[in-house]
Amino acid sequence: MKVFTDIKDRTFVFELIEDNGGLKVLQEGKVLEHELIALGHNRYSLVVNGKSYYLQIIRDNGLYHIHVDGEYFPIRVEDERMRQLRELVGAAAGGSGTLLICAPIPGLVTRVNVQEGETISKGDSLLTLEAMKMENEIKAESDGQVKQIFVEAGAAVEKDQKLILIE
Amino acid sequence: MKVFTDIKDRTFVFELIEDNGGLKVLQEGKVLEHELIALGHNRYSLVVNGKSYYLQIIRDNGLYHIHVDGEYFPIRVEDERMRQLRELVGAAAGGSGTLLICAPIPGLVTRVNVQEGETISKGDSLLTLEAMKMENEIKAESDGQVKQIFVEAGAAVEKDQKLILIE
Amino acid sequence: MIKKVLIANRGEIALRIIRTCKEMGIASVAVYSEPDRKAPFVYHADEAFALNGKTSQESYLRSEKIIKIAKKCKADAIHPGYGFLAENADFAREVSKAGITFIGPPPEAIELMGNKTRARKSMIEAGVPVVPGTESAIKDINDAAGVAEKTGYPVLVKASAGGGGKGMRLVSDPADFRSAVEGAQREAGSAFGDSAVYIEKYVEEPRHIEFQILADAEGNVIHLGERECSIQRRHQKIIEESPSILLDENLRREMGEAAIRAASACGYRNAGTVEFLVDKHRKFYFLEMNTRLQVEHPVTELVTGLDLVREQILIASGQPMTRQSSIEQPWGHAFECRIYAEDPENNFAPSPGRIHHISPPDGPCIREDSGVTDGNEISLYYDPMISKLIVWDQDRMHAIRKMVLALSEYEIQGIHTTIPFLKKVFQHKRFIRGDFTTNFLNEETGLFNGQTSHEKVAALAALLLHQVQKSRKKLVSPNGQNTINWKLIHRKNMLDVR
Amino acid sequence: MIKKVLIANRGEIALRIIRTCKEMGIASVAVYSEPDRKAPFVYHADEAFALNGKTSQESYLRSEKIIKIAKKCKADAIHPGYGFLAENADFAREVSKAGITFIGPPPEAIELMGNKTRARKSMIEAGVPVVPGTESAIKDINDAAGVAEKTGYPVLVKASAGGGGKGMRLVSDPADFRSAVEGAQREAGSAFGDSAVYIEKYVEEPRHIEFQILADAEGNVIHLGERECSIQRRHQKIIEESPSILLDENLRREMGEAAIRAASACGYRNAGTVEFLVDKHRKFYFLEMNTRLQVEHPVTELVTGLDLVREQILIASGQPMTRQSSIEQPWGHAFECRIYAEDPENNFAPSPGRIHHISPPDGPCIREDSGVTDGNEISLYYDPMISKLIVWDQDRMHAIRKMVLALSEYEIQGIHTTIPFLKKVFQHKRFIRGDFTTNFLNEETGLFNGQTSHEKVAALAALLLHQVQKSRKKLVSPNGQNTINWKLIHRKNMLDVR
Repeated sequence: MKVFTDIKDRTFVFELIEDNGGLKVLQEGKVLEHELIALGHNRYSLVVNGKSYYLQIIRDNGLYHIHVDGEYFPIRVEDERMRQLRELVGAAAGGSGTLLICAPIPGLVTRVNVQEGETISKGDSLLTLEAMKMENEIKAESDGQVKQIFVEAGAAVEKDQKLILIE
Repeated sequence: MKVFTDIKDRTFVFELIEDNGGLKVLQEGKVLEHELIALGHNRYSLVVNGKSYYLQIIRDNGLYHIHVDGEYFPIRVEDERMRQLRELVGAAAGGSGTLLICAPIPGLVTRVNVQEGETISKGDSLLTLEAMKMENEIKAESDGQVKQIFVEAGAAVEKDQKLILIE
Repeated sequence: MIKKVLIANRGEIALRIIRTCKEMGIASVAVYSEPDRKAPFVYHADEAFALNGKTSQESYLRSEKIIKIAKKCKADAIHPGYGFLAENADFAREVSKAGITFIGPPPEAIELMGNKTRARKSMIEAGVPVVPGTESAIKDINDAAGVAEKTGYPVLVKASAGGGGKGMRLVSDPADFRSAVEGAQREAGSAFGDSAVYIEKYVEEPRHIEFQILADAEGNVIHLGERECSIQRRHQKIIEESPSILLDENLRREMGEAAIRAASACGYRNAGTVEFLVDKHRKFYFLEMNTRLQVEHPVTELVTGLDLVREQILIASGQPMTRQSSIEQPWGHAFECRIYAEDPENNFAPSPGRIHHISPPDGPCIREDSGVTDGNEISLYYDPMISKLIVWDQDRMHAIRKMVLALSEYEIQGIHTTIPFLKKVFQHKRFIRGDFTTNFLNEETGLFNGQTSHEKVAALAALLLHQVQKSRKKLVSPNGQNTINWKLIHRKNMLDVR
Repeated sequence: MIKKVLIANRGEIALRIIRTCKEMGIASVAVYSEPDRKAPFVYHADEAFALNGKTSQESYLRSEKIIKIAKKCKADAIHPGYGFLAENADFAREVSKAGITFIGPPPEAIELMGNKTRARKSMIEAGVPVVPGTESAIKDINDAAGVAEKTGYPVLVKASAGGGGKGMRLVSDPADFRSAVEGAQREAGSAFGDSAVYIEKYVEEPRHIEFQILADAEGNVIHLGERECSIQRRHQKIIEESPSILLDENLRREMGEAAIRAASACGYRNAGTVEFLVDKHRKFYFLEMNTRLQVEHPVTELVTGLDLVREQILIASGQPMTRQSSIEQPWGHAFECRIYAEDPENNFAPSPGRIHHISPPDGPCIREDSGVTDGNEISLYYDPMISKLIVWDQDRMHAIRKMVLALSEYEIQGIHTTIPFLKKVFQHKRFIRGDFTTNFLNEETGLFNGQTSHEKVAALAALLLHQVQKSRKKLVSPNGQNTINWKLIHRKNMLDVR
């Protein structure tokens, strides 16, 4: 079975083979001898072909968030079937044309910079969120039109709360 | 209600009074304004009349094991009735005459220094336990006679495992 | 001698001050807002009183509430830390009026240095170099050309009413001066409705270098060497070091003397910092004076062996300072990183949340000044700085390697932090060479992403954990910890997983 | 230059060595026994290989297994740490024979210093003072009286076959010498069947003071000042400091020179320690030489600014040492506490178990060299030392206060540790004055118990928690943390417990 791991725009492919009740992992044809041990508190010790690694792994929102040696990687793991399925669905959904913008962080809405019905271009500032004494601009990721605005200036919002619907 | 707290050979007495759904704590007639907040991992913040304390508290074996500022106190808490009850039972059991000695720590029995039937005096070495490269003598806490020995030299014992019965 | 200090601050600096108080046998009093009830500075203080309220405005900025508590608990001194009320002359005055010692400079010094124009004038009088230029708007273009000539090219022509670069011109060649001024005036006029412009020397390849000052009640002023703070993001320092690779003994002495003149000129007392810009010609210019303890004071502590909070308390008590002369030769080299609850992968967006687990690095010559611990909530109400990581080593090269190691070992779960970003800075060739200016992070935007050798192992770990979780056959060991279901995973050696 | 180091050790010292390797860009290889699989030194190393087995005999003492792994992973050096194989000359020889660099002294030096009689002879030849006395049993009582006279009273008469104080006599007055020897001979004869006795100078009020030595491949030998290690329990050092309060510049120079002679006499190379006893007359006597890194090396690191493991690796690589001259003036003052998993309330019984939560102190000038972390199991198989707490400050008084604070903030849950005991030592008047000998802990048995001001608050906390638990109405807050059932407890201010 092939399994795909995506780190942002890079992909590593592994091959898994059932082997005598265990699981053999290959990458580019080479066997990776491995041992993963849980240390509690989401900490793991991984030894691969004698090399030793210490990782913190938290699973959230379908991603594995991995910290290793002060570096951070969000990783998606998919087997071949899952990947094909997702690509099919993604392609189908691709043309649907509405984009819901949610709050990336909790904060206070200090300004709403657009109005319903307004035409916007990629990069336009839609809304300003204040958190921790810093202002954070929420910008348009693509051209479009503002269909609905769910918040007004002065509102406190939670993470992932709906802000604006773009068409 | 009077409550007794014993730290080894010292006792502090508190008085508890139901007060408007809350609980008033007095010591020597003085009210102790207090706020105890759990911080997780057995850690607590306690503020008493403005004084701030940080404690780690673990309950084990009927005792509260408290660490505060690098100091350690094992504490027993009893209300008046419990205390009277225990003193009655304790007095009754006092004369019974057998004492079971258990392993205070896990370890390896390196020597058994007495035999069944032997008469022993307080302070005699009964048995030697090795742990962490150190030898630890288990000594008799009172005079008596060895009634039964449950282990032999070379045995590995767990904490609280029965070692010797003294009569 | 001071007997009880109320700390009018929060977070790492409150805890930092409490620790020195404890060492000196001085009682410490914390005041705290609602979101901070569980913070270490509250439960490590000897006394703690609620300010109530959540925002800074409702709590740490309420001077009258703080002074009331200080009186009630009979504190004989207040330490303001940095930020909040630390550079508020009125607060310093109110504290003194209440008969309480303010651990900081006289209010007059705070006021003078808080006013850019007055400070600049006073520095010029004291013979401290400032960035040359006109102080007011240009009226006559010939006068202006004369000023530019005296200042020395390149010069900046800036709109008096300006901001954001509008109405600004950089002039390198005197021949371009006239047209540049006219252009700037036109642009300023249309942008701000005010066409006035002024002239300032353009500081080429500026570096931010500041001097730590101590001044006692008898008028003795010494400096403790410099800190270089050129690595900044959005004008916010994020990495500081001492000594600076740019300075030699001569320049250190010259700048140190200027810093002492600056402090003396405003009748300074207690700990303060004189900030300079240094250009590519090694010319230095007064920027401002911070009339309080700095965030980055630990690097000075490590290369001088002094505890600056202890010195502050000694000075405020009228006691002699530990040393009476300036530092000539720093002891080794120190770096500080500010660790923020921000997501460097997401344009440094704030990352509030609960810290599930925090485990700072330990080992030789690593210092962590932290304000948080397991279970603490990083709230939206305050500054996102959660701790400072400081390292020392015999020289700059070794200290850099030590910081890379320390950042690698630092574990924080539950929130995003700037640790991965900081590690990239410390591994950057230009940073390692010491070849940078205050524009470093703007120039090196590549730092914000990029790949590393650890990607592959992270991918493998995710894969293995995914397979285990998919199988839903987790073993729970007798001690309650999860262990991986080994049946699923090919292993070479069986281990007794305890 | 060395490229890959296998560390033939475990715990804090293995991690300590790994960290320096990482800073130097050298790959590190851990070898581990079964109980140590989850220890930090295993997962912080670049490579890790199982030794299998649980006891030291099955794992860390198996030299052939270790050398085999070193060959397999192509390590070009082995660092033995302290303990286990560190002072095993045969191991050092086998390592060299396998073409691998042994990071330590030549086997001949290990052997010489490992043999008390040979070492003593060699020290006398080198002009290093040893405890005076006869080296062999007394035959003629008149010769013996002559020796005693030369040695200087008081002297000890000791049974050659003896031990445990039997057949031992302390003689202060020459007039008592004859009867003392006869008495000792009688007692020795009946106790051991051998009446031979010998004479040794009685070291009055002995203090343990040792010198750190570095020696490079070219024969340069320097010392890095002294460490005082007089605070001992059952001949085990538990607190160490540098510098010693007993030494002045002259005595430091004199002892330092003797230490250098001692190292030179045995052809020493790499880091080593020459131990002395110093009596109340400030006379010093060679005790032994430890031919390895010491547990207490961090205090020297803090007052010299050197990384001793780095120096060891440089020397083993044939590189120059960082400094070529001995230390004359230490930088400030440093203390180390050894923290053991032992129960001081219960005669220091071992306290194995799982560490539920460990949180070392942070803040200025505190260093923790630890080998354990949350969830680790303290097993019965190895030494009970789990970490070392080290502090630095400008002088001894401030360093003592800092250690008290650091011990107070140190949190370890799940096992008993010696922290409460260590704190009592640091608060003891005699300790603070520096008025102690190696007998300090035997003389001050009152340290082992005693009451403090915190008892009352601990009692109150237990009471409050007891009432809450009795009510069994625990609230579980939305974030999953337990909060106290406030209905039960009288409160002054309502707090928003987040």
